[in-house]
Amino acid sequence: ATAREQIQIAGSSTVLPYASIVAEAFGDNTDFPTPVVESGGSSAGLKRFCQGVGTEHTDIANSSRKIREKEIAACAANGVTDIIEVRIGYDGIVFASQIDGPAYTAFTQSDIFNALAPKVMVDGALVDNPYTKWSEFNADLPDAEILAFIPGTKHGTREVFEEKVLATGCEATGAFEAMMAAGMSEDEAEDACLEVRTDGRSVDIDGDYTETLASIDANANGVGVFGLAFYENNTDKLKVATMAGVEPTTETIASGDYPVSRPLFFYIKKAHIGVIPGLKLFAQFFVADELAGPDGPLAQYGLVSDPELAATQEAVANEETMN
Amino acid sequence: MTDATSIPAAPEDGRRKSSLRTLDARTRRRNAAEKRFRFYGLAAILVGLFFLVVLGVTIVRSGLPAFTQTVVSIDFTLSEEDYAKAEGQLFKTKAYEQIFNAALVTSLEERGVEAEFDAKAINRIMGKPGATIREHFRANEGDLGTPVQFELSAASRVDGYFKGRVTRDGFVDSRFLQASDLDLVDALAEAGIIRQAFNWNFITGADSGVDNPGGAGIGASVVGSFFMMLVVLFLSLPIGVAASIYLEEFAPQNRFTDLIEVNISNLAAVPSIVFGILGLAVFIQFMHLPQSAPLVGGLVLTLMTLPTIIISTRASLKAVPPSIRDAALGLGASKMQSVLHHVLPLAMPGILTGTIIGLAQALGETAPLLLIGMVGFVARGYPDGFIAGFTEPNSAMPAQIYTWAARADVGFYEKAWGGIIVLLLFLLTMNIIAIILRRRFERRW
Amino acid sequence: MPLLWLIVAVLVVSGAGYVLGRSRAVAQAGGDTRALHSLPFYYGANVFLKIVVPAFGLLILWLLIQPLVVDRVVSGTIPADEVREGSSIGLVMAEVTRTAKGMTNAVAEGALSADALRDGSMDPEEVTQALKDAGQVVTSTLTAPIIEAAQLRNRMSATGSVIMSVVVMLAALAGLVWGVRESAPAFRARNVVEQGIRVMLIGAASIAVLTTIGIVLSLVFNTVEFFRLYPASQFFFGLEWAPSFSGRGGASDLGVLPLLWGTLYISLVALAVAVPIGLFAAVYLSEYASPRMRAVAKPLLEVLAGIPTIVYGLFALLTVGPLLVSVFGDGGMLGVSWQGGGRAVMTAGIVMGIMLIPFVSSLSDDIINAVPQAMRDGSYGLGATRSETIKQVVLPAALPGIVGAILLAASRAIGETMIVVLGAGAAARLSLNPFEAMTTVTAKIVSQLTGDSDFASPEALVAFALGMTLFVLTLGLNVLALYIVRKYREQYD
Amino acid sequence: MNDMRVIERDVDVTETKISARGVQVYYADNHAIKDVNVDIEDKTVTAFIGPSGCGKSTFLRCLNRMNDTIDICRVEGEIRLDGEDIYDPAVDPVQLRAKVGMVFQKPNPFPKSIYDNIAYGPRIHGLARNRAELDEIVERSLRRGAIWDEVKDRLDAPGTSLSGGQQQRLCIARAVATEPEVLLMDEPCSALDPIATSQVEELIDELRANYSVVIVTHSMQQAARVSQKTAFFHLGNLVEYGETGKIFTKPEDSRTESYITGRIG
Amino acid sequence: MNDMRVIERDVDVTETKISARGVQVYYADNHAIKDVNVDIEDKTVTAFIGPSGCGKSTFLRCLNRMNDTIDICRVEGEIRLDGEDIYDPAVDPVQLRAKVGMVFQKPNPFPKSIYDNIAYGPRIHGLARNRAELDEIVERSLRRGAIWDEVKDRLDAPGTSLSGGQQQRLCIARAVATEPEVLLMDEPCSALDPIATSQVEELIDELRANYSVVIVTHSMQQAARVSQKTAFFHLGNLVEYGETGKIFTKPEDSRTESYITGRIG
Ligand SMILES: Nc1ncnc2c1ncn2[C@@H]1O[C@H](COP(=O)(O)OP(=O)(O)OP(=O)(O)O)[C@@H](O)[C@H]1O
Ligand SMILES: Nc1ncnc2c1ncn2[C@@H]1O[C@H](COP(=O)(O)OP(=O)(O)OP(=O)(O)O)[C@@H](O)[C@H]1O
Ligand SMILES: [Mg+2]
Ligand SMILES: [Mg+2]
Repeated sequence: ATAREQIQIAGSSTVLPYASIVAEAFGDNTDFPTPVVESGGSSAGLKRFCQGVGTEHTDIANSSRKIREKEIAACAANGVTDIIEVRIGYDGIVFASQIDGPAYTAFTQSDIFNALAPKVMVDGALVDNPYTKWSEFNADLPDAEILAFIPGTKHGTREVFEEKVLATGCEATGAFEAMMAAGMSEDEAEDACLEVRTDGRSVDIDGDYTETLASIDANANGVGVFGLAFYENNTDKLKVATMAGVEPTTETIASGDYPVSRPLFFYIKKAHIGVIPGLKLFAQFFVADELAGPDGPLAQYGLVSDPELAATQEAVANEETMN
Repeated sequence: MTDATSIPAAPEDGRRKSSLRTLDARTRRRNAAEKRFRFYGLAAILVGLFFLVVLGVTIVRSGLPAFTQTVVSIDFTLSEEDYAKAEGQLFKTKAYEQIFNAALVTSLEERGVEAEFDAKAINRIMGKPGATIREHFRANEGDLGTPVQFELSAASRVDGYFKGRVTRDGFVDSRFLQASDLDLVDALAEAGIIRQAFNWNFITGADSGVDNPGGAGIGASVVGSFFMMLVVLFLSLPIGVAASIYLEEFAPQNRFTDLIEVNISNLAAVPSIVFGILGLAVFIQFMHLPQSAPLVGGLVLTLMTLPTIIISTRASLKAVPPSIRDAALGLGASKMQSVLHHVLPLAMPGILTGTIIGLAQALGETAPLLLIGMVGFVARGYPDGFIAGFTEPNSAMPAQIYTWAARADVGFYEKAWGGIIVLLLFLLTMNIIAIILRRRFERRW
Repeated sequence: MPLLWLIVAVLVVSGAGYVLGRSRAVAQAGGDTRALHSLPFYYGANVFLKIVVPAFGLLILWLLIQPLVVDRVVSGTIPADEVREGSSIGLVMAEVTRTAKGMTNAVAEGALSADALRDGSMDPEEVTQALKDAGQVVTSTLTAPIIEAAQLRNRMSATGSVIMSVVVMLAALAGLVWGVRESAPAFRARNVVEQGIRVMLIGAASIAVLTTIGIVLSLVFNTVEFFRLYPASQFFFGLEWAPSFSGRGGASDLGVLPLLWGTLYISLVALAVAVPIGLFAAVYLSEYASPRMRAVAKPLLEVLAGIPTIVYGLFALLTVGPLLVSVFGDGGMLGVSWQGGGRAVMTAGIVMGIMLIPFVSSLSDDIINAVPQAMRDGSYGLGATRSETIKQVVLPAALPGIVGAILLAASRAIGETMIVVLGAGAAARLSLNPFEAMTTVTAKIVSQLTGDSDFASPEALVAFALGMTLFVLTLGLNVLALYIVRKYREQYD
Repeated sequence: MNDMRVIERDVDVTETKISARGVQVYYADNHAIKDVNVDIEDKTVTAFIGPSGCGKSTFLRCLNRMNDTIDICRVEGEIRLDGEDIYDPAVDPVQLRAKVGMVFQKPNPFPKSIYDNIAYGPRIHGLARNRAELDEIVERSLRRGAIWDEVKDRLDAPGTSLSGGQQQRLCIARAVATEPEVLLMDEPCSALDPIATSQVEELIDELRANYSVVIVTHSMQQAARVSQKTAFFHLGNLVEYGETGKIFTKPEDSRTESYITGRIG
Repeated sequence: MNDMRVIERDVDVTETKISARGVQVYYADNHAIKDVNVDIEDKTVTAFIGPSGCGKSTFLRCLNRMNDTIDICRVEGEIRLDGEDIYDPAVDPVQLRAKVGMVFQKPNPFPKSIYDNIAYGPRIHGLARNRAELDEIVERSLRRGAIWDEVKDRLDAPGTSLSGGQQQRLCIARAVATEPEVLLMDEPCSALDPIATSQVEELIDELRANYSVVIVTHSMQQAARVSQKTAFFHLGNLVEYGETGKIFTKPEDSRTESYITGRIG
C-alpha cells in the first residue's frame, strides 16, 4: 500500500464544523491536500483512532468530551500510546425558542428542572410532575404548554445538560434533598435528578440541531437546546433565553459566567506526526490565533475561543503527549 | 351417475332469461366490487403519485435556489507587494480577503455609491473569496498588477436576501448582517455590482467549510457516487443474478439451500450501518483498502444491494412457467442453456426492477458510508484519473446532502435540497436505461 | 506492478488458449462442427477456464498464504526483549511490516539506497530518519532487530513473489497444454464448462453466506463484551431503554423490549400503508392500466424509492406530523387527544409506507405480469370479473414473488433510521398508542454507534448487541415467511 | 366410411341464440376472420370445422368476447346473443361470459386443487348456498366431465398434476359447473381416448336439451355424430353453414367438399 | 370400419433401440407406471395407446428423462438406449435428449419468433455452419412440420401467436430440426385437421427410414396407419405390446380387445 497523502480525521459532529473550516483553510493556504474530516461521533472517532497505528487508521480524533481512561487503555492495547490532546475552545449550550413564540426569555436551572423532571417539589413534597404549563411553577414564564427538545442520549451535550442544568436545578429546588430524605443513596439521588419526564413533554433529539430547529418550527411552544454557534447562525428564527440571568455570548461563556458550556478537543496520534504529510502543521494551524483566536473564523462562526489558547499552541508545538 | 345424466333445471330462472343489459343483483354486486377494486388500484397509484408530486414540489421549490448564487462582480487589481505580503502570512486567504475588501471599499467610494458603509459592512456582505483569488493569482502570476474581473459569491445572508429567504421585516441584526447592510446591498445591486448568477460552482464544485456556503458544490460527490455506483452495478448485478440462478435452478432442494435462502432474505433486513461496520473491518482494516474511497463505499453498498437483487431475481425466476424449461430441455439443451437462453430473458423485467430499486437504495444510502469515512467534510475536488476515482477520498451525494442539512447556515439547507434535485436527476438517468431495457423484455405468455 | 503484469500475462495466455482450443477441436473434426460433441465455443471456453482457474486460484492462495508464512518466520527471529512491556509481539510485527513496506517505498522513491534492503548493519537512526523523510509511517526510532526483521521480510516476500510468478505462469501453461490436448471432438467440453460456470454460480451464492458470517463476526465480539458489562437478563427483559450519557455505571437502563416493540409497531404501520397501496398499484398497473400509463407510472413510483430518506424524514417532521396532530391531537378535528406531538409511530409509519410503495408495487407488478395469460383466460371464460380473477387466480399464483416483495419492504422498514428519528422520535417507549413517539432498534444502533459516549462503555457497545438481536429476530421472521410461501405456493403451468 | 353417417336427430327448436353479422377480426394486420355471418341456434349443437389456423378458435372467442383480453385483436361487426349486441358498451362481458361458457383449446387448469378448480365458477356466481351443495355441484360436474372416477380420491391434488386428457376433462367439468346457456368448446376431445370422447359427446348431447353448444373439432366423425349444424371455415371465411347432414352429404361449396372428402380420419 | 385396416409394411430392421425393463414410476405416492417391460425397435414407429391417464405420457417422458424435471417423480427400473442405461449417473441427460427428441402433449412454443423457435435446437447443437444453412434447416423443418406455407411470411411473429394446431406443428418442426435418433411424440396430431394430420403422418413415415419414432395417440386409426408396433397401456400397466396388425386384429388380452372394440372413432 502506498502512503496516504491526506490527513484523516474522524469524530464528533460538534467539532466537525470547526474542523471543516480549518480543513478548508488548510487546503487553501498550504500545498498539502485538504484533510478529510469524517463525522460519526466522538465515540466512533476515538474508537477508530485507537484501533492502531498505520495508514489504515485515522490520525486525529475530534471529540466533544475528554477522552476517558478506559479509552486510553484501549488505545494503548492497540499500540496507540502517544496521544496529544488539544483543546480548541468551548461550546456554549443555549435554550432558544421560536422567535415569534411565547416569551421564553429567562430561565433558571430550577425552571428547566421543574418543567422536565419526572418528580418535582410541589409545596414541599416530592410528587410526580403535575405541570403542563411553564406559568404553573413560575409566574414570570409564559402561559404556554411545556414542550422541550433536548439532546438525545447519544449526544455529549446531554451530559452537560444533565450535569449543569438538571442537577443544579434538582438541588436548587430541593428535590435532591427530598430524595435523600426519602431514603435514596447519594448516587441514586444524583441519578434520579438527571431523569426527564417521559410523557412526551420532553422530546429527545438524536439528530442534529437542524432537527431541533425544525421541531421548534413545527411547534410554536417548543423550547430547544442548541449550541451557541448554531443559535448565532439562526438568530432570525430563534430567540435565546438567559440562564440564571446571564445571556449566552462568547464573552460570558469564555469568562465562565454563563454556566452551560463544555470544552471541545481533538487528539493527535503522535506516531503519525512527521509521517502523514502536514499533520503537525495542521494541528498548529487549527489552534493558531488567526483561526482559533477571538477574531478568527472559528469564533466568528460561534466557537468560544479558549482563553488559554497560547498554552495549547505551545503544547502542540512541543508535541506534548498526555500523561 | 343418475344425477349426472339428468339435466338439472335451470338454477335461477331469472338468470337464464335475463338480458345482458339488465344486471341481476348479484352481478351488480360483483360489478360494484369490480369497480371498487379497480378504483382502489387507481387510487393506490394516484396516492403514490400524489406523494411523489408533493415531495417533488417540495424538493424543487426548496432546491432550485441552490442553482443560483448572488455574486459580486468587480475588477480587482492585486499588486505584487500585496501578493508577497499575503503569501507571507499563515492565514493567506484571509489576507487576500482583507485586501480585496479594502479594494472594494475604495472602488465603491470612487464610484460614489449612495449608501453608508464601512469596511466591516463590506466584510459582512462578502463571502469567502480568499481562496478563489489566491488560486487565480497563483496560477496566473502575470495578472498581478493588472485589473482582473472576478465574480465572487456574496455572503450567505446577502444571497438569502436576494432569494427572499431574508426579508427586511422581522430582520434581526446579527454580527453576520445588519439592517443597514441591506441598503448597501440594494445600492450595489442598482449599480450592477451585485447580482444573481447561475451557480456553476454548485454543479461542478466540491464541499466547502461551514462558514462558506457560497463555495459549496455537489460536483465532486456526484463523481464519488458515480464511481460507487459503477462498483455496485458491476458487482451486485452479476453476483446477484448468478447467486439467484444457482439457488433457484441448480441448488438441490435441501435444508442447506433453505438456510442460504433464509439467510439472504435476512441480509436484506440487516441495518445498513452494520454493513458499514463490516466494511470498515474487512475492507479497510483487514484488506487495507484506502479510507473514504468510493471503491470501499461501492463494495459495502454492493453487499447491501445484493439481497435486494437476489430476492427480486429469484422471485421472477420462479415466475417463469416450467413448460418453457421443458421445451428447451426436450430439445437437448442443457439446464444451463435453458436457463441462460430462455428463463433468464423472461425473468429480466424482475431482475431489472430489483436493480433499479437496489441501486436507488444504494445511491441514497448514507449510514454505511458514515463508518468508512465518506460522510463529513471530504472536499477533495476531482480525482485525477479513472483509477484514482475509485481510490482517492471522495464523498457521495447522499452523504453530502446529509452533512449540508445538518449545518447551521440556512444557505446549506438550500444546497442540501439542491443536492437532492441533482441526486434525483442522477437516479433518473441511471434508471432510464434499466427502464427502457425492462420494457423491451416485458411480454406475456 | 509485477502482479498486474502477471495477471495480464495469464489473461493473454488464456486468450490464446481459447483460440487454440476452439480451432483445434474444429480442425480435428475436419471443419465440420456437427462432428463435435459441443459447440466450438465450449472447447475454447474449456481451455480458457483450465488456464484461468488454476492460475488465479494459485495466485490468490499464494497471496493469502505467503504473508502468513513470512510472518511466522520473521516473528521467530525477533528477540524476546524487543517486545516492550505493555506491548505485544503482534504490535512489534505490525511495526516490522510497516518498516518493511516503508523501506520498499523509500527505495522506490530513491530516498534509501537499494542495498539498504540487504545491509544488515544499518544505523537504525539513519534508517528511521530516511524513512520519515520519505514520508513513510514510523512510530518511533527503529531498532536493529526490527530493521533486520524488516529486511528479512522484504527478502522473503521478494523471493516469494518471484517463485509465485513462475509457478502461476507454469500453471497457466500447464492448463493451456491440458486444455488444448483435450480439445478433441469427443470431449464433453460443454459439460466441463457448465460445471465451471456452476461452480462460479455457487461462488456467487456463497458470497451472501460469507457476508452473513462477516456480519456475525463483526458483531459478536463486541456483543460478548457488552454482556460482560451489562447483565443479559436486563437487556432482554428490561422494560426500559434509558441510556445515561455519563456512563457512571448502573445508571443506564438498556432494555431491548421497548425498542423491539417500536420496531415492530412502526414497521407494521409502514407495511399497513405500503402493502395495500403497493399491491393495488401493482394490480392496477399489470391488469388494468394501458401500456402507456404503465410505462409512465411504474418508473415514476420507483422514484419514491430513490428519494433520499432525509427528505421523507423532513416530510414526516414538518408536514405529516403536524397534520396528524391537527386531526388526532388536542383540540384536533376529531376532538380526541390521542396524539401529543408530531413525532409518533403513525407519522413515521405512514411516511415510511410511502417510501416502500415501489418496493411492493414494482416487483409484484413484474411477477403478476409473468403469470401466464391462460390462467386469466380460464377464469374469464367462467364469467369471473377481473377482480375475482386477480384475487383468486393471479395473486395466488404470484404469491412467492409478492411475499418476496413484501419481505423486501419489511426489511427496508426495519433497517430505516432517518424517517424514524425525524418522524417517530428518539425516545423508546412501550405503549399501544400509535400516536405516541417511539423508536426502533435500528435507529438506536445508529445513534449509539455515532454518539459521543465512551466507546468501551455499555452505552456504545449495546449497538452491537442490538444488531445481533435484530439479526436473530429477523432470521426467525424469514423462516416463518419461507414456511408460508412453501405452504401456499401454487405452481402454474 | 360407414360410420360417417349423420345421425338424424330432431332439431327441436330453431330459435336463434347467437347471430353474427359481418364479423371481421384482425390480429394487428392479420385479417383472421373475414365477414362472417352465422346464426347459432338454441338447443342445438353447432360444429365448427376447418383446417388448422382457419380462424375457428378466433371466431369462437368472439362469441364470448374472450378476444378482449388480446391487446392486438380487433373485432368488427355485430354479434347478438338473444338479440342483444354483445359488443354493445352497455353489455357487461362478465355477465356475457357467465352465460356463454368456454372450454379452451389448451387445457388450462388453475394452479389450485381439483376441487377448487371446479368450485371456482359456482363460488363466484353464488350457485351454492352451502358447502354441501358445493360438494354436490363439484361431484356432479366431475361426473359429467367423465373424470370423477379418476380423481374422486384426490380432489385436493393440484389440477396441474393431472394428465393431459384429465386436464381437458377437468376444464370441461369446470365449464359445465357454472351452468352456462351457451357452451363454447374448443376441441374438447382432442386429448381424449375414445371412451372418454364418447362420454363427453354424451354430455354434449345431454346439454343440447337446454342449452346451445358450439364445438370446434377436427374430427368429421365427431361433428357428424354430435352436431345438428356445421360451419366450415376456410382461411378466415365461413365457407358453408348448414344442417350437418347436408354439409357432409351434399356440400354446396367445392372447398367444403374437398375438405370433407380429402379427409383421412 | 373399413379404414381400420392395418397397412402391412415391412418392418425393415428389428434391432432394439430402446429397451425398458421393470420400469416403475411414482409421483410421490401415486404409482403411475407399474413394472413395464418393452423393447422399442429402431427404424420403427411404435404407438402407445390407452385410456387417458393410464401413464402414456409418463412413460414417454421416462425415455428421455424429462421426468427428471418433476421433483416428486421417481423412476425405477432400467431403460437402455442402444444398450446403455440412460439412468446411469455417467450418462448426460442433455446428450440423451439431443438423441431422443420430444414433442410435448401441450404445445409449448418459446415466446420468441417462429424462426428462433426452430433455429434454437440447431444452434445449440451446432448443426448449421452459417446463417444460410440455418435458414435452410428452418425452412426444411417447417416444411416437414407441414406449417411452412402458413408461416413463411411471418417468421418473425412470436410462436405464441399461432393457432393451437399451428403451435403443435411448430413444436413438431422444432423437434425435427435437431435431427434426433429417436423422436417421442405425445399426441402430435391432437389439434390437427385431417390434412395436416396426414402430412404429419407422412413425416413420421419418412422419419422411420432412419429413426425410431414413438407416438402416443388416441386415434386407433392413426395407430393402425402409422405404426408397426403398438403398446397398450392400462392403469399404468403395459397390457399388451406387439405388431400393430396383431394388436388390432387379434389382441391377446381382453382389456386390449375391449378398449379397441369399445372404440367409437
Ligand atoms: N406432474 C404430475 N404430478 C402428479 N401426478 C401426475 C403428474 N403427471 C401425471 N400424473 C398422474 O399420473 C398418471 C398418468 O399420467 P399421464 O400423464 O402419464 O397420463 P396419459 O396416459 O398421458 O394420459 P392422457 O392421455 O390424458 O395424456 C395420471 O393419473 C396423472 O394424474
Ligand atoms: N394471439 C394471436 N396473435 C396473432 N395472431 C393470432 C393469434 N391467435 C391466432 N392468430 C392467428 O389467427 C389465425 C386464426 O387462428 P385460430 O387460432 O383462430 O385458428 P384455428 O382455426 O383455431 O386453428 P387450430 O385448429 O389450429 O386451433 C391464425 O393464422 C393464427 O396464426
Ligand atoms: Mg384453435
Ligand atoms: Mg398424456
